[in-house]
Amino acid sequence: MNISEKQQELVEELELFQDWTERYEYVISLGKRLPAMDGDLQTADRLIRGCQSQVWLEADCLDGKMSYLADSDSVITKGMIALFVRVLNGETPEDVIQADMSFIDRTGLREHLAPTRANALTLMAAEMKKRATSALS
Amino acid sequence: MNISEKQQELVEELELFQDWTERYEYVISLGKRLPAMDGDLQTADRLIRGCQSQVWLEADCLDGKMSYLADSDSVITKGMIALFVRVLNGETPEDVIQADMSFIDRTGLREHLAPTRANALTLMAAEMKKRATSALS
Amino acid sequence: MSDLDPYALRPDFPILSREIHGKPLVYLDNAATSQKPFAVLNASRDYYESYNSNIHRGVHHLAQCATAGHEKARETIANHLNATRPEEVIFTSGTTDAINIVASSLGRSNRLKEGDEIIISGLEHHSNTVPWQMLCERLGITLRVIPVFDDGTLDLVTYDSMLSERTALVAVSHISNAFGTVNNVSHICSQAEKHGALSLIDGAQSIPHQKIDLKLIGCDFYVFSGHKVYAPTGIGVLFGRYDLLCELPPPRGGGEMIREVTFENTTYNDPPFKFEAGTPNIEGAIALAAALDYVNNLGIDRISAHEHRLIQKAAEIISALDGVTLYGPSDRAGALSFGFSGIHHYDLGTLLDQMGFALRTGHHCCQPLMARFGITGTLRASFAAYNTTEEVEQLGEALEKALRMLR
Amino acid sequence: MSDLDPYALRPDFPILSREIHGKPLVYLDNAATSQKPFAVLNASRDYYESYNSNIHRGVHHLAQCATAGHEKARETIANHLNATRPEEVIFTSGTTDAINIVASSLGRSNRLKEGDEIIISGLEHHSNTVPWQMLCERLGITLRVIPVFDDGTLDLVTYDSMLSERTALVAVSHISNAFGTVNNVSHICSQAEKHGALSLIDGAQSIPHQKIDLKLIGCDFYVFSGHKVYAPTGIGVLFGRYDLLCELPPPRGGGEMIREVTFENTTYNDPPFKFEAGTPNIEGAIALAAALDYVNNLGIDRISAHEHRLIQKAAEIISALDGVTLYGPSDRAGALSFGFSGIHHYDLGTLLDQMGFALRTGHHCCQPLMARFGITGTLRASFAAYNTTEEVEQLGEALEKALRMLR
Ligand SMILES: Cc1ncc(COP(=O)(O)O)c(C=O)c1O
Ligand SMILES: Cc1ncc(COP(=O)(O)O)c(C=O)c1O
Repeated sequence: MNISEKQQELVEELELFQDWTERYEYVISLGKRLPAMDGDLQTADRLIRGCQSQVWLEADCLDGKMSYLADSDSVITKGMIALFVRVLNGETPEDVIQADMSFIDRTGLREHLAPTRANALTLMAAEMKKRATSALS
Repeated sequence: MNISEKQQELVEELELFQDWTERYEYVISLGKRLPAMDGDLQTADRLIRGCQSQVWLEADCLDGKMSYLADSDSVITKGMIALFVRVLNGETPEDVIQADMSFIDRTGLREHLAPTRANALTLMAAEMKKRATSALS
Repeated sequence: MSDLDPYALRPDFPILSREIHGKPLVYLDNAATSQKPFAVLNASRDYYESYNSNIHRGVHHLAQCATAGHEKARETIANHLNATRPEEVIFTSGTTDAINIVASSLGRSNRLKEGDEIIISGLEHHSNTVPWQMLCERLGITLRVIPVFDDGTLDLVTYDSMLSERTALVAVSHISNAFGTVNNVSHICSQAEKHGALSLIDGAQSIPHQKIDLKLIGCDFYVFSGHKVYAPTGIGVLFGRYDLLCELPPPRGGGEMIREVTFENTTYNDPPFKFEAGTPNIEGAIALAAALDYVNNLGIDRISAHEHRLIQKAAEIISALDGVTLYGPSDRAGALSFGFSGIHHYDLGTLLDQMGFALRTGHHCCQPLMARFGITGTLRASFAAYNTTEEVEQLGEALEKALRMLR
Repeated sequence: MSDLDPYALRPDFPILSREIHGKPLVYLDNAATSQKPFAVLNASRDYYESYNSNIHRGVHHLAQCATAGHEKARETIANHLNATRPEEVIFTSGTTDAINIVASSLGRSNRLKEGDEIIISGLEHHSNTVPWQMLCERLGITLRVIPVFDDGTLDLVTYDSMLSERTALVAVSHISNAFGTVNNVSHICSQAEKHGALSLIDGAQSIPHQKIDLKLIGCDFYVFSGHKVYAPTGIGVLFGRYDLLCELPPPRGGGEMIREVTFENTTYNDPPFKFEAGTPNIEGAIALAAALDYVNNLGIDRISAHEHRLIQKAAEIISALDGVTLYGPSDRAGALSFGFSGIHHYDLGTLLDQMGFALRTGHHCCQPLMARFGITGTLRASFAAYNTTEEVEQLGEALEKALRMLR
């Protein structure tokens, strides 16, 4: 599956949920399942400061494929990051840089997303692309 | 006539006017008739600063009777001062000090008097009494 | 004294019938800002529909009505606070503005000199912290901080020992917005006075919840925001002792605050005008007076008692939840702060929002206090006259549901 | 462009149907403050009835709506002014507040040093005079004043020669509130820039009467009050060039304006928040945006043209009266100032008030300008979109009657 196919899959998965409770429970479960980042890695240079929650992002490029590791002190934020990680992990830096990350708008999540969270996601996507750019140079 | 008789006379005079135009015209005419104070006398120590207009007050005590001289750059203010001068001139300092100067409330003027003017009148009355007190000591 | 019936007064607040995400709004963010009753909204509206005009110096009727309304509002507020005279009430745009006015005026006075000390407490809002930090930095003055005990109360024994002839000012909140701690301000002020120091009480959180008697508090300055006591945003009050106001230099220049201006030399007006440069928030002043009238009609003591019942009930329900920590002492007022181990307050707040609850999460503009307790923030429920026991019970249920989802 | 029909918009302003002393109100005191249309009153009301909440950092729905409304207002204002970005718009409580913020921030920056000069003009309002006097006194800086010609215009040749590398700032009004003089602000700003000086334009009287394009004016700061442009009291704007706002130190401390607070060290937020300490006037910002929307719906150019016709007509009628002096140049905007020999403006204003006319009398917070012309004050008629030619004619008749009474 390429990036946009993975995005479409996620959109369809999330559309299955009718009410906000289930949708949030799903995001929370994604957050819980995303492996915790090693405490040592939670350093200032890996920190993306959100409004109220903190996000740490670590990226690597192995054999020309991006590999992201992320964590957050907020499990809901972490769940949403998990969506991004799932979509971008294993893709080439070029594909990551060109990816349209607005698929979140097509999930049922948007309407329940506080602007502060939405903002954090935008920052997150930008940061993930930045890491892909660094991997190229 | 004593002070309160003079006040009563003024109240009755002013009550004759039915509309504000006539009442103001009367006050203005009083203002015009009150003799202008000598320019030399318009000094800072004789100045009572009103909100927008200026009032100069000079007082003397001759043979135990108060004699006031007053002027203003506003003819309406001067007309109102004229009412006070008429009431207090020729009275003993003791009578001036004890005079109830709220008779203005009983004239039809009050309702047409801006609070700033009313305030100026209150200041004026206080100042006239102060001069009477000085005359005693 | 009959109990306050919140159901009887809820219809006064149009916003309370709103729905959020399809659920009835449960507004428990009153420490951030209160909702407004019709009495206040109508006072604002009536001002603009009947007598709006710029005040002072105006010879025409509307200017006189607006001036009278504005000065009447000052009187209402002075009476509400038991100030000595209306001229002690200065209109500001809020608590923060009021504190900055004092800081700026003191900074220009000859009351402060290098080596002096300003004392604040570890409970303070950033608004009662940063202006003093900035002033201290500019003037080479030291900022000292009254320590906070683990129960969220102030260590007043240490405070007493911190005071000396170097102390120029003590600035402390009456009630902590973060933890609901009620400080012993009359002690704090009288001790300050003994050492010749000035005192400023940040009343942002006490004005809505308690009877304020400035004579009993004994402070030199008392500040609050209208928007936290049922009045609009953009209006606040700085009370200052009259002789101090006469002595202190004006912090800002402009219209109204002057007596006479020439390019060579300008003389200033008397208080309160000396401290009110420019066209004031006339509407806001009038609406604030209407808000205090509203409070007094309900009865501030009845409001206090009602809120006390709510907060006690909330503490009882929430303390029974798994993994909870409640912050602050048990006799808190206005606000209840809490957290759950392993759960981010932001996540809880997000889920509660989905259920129609408005609570504040985070550091509540008290980062040093959060650092003191080793936390990044709390969840805070804060109360007003219109909140009900039912809402508190619903909050308990909503928290249980949200915790189930997050665990 | 069709002519503005004031009769069509008068019903938007509830106060205009009022009677004063039994006569219909003729409101010609718009330079002091404007009246408010329903569109503005409803925006305020709607805010409190639907989405009032404290802004920023709030996780709940109302806080998000209020934040969005507040920031949307900032955008509307930035667009109206043709600013480069919304972050250049700082909310203040008014023009005076905005000027004091700039003065205070500059005073704490390293942009000013002893021996520097600040230039203002002889036309300035006390609000654009006193803050600079106070700053000059504190910092040992010299205040210089652009002279005013007999026709009430500025002597810009002298201005050009006053500029030097010592000039730190030029602060001039766009339109004089006392005389209606329209200053050549783009010349003033570009000359200042050539000498490396900052420029501040006091737009209190231009925002209601003219299209404002900050790119054309070329100033570093532009300030105005909401209440003079159909918005409520207690809200104003400081526009500042973004890079300057980044560079300058924050003038006041409190919530919102910080990034991180510890007792040892505090870091500040980015503009605009760095300059907005404390809870802002959220309602005011939203209502101000509604007022600018209202103005733009009418069309600012149509308003300008309409007001120009009124002021020309008024000048024509009044100049025909016996013993009159008209102040200011013939192409004035917004306000018409005049006086009659041997007659006190206060007396005229008083009699006009009895006839239902609201005009301002006195020094209009421009005492140095009055001194320059050897007068204690003037009578000032000032205009808004809702004034009519009929009102101007009635003013002429009322003046004749009042003059007859006084002479
Ligand atoms: C030219 C000018 N500058 C400044 C001001 C002061 O505005 P505000 O009183 O709203 O702060 C005014 C208002 O009278 C004005 O006309
Ligand atoms: C204790 C305390 N002080 C100061 C403030 C600041 O008030 P404002 O933002 O209205 O200026 C607040 C409001 O959050 C507060 O709770």
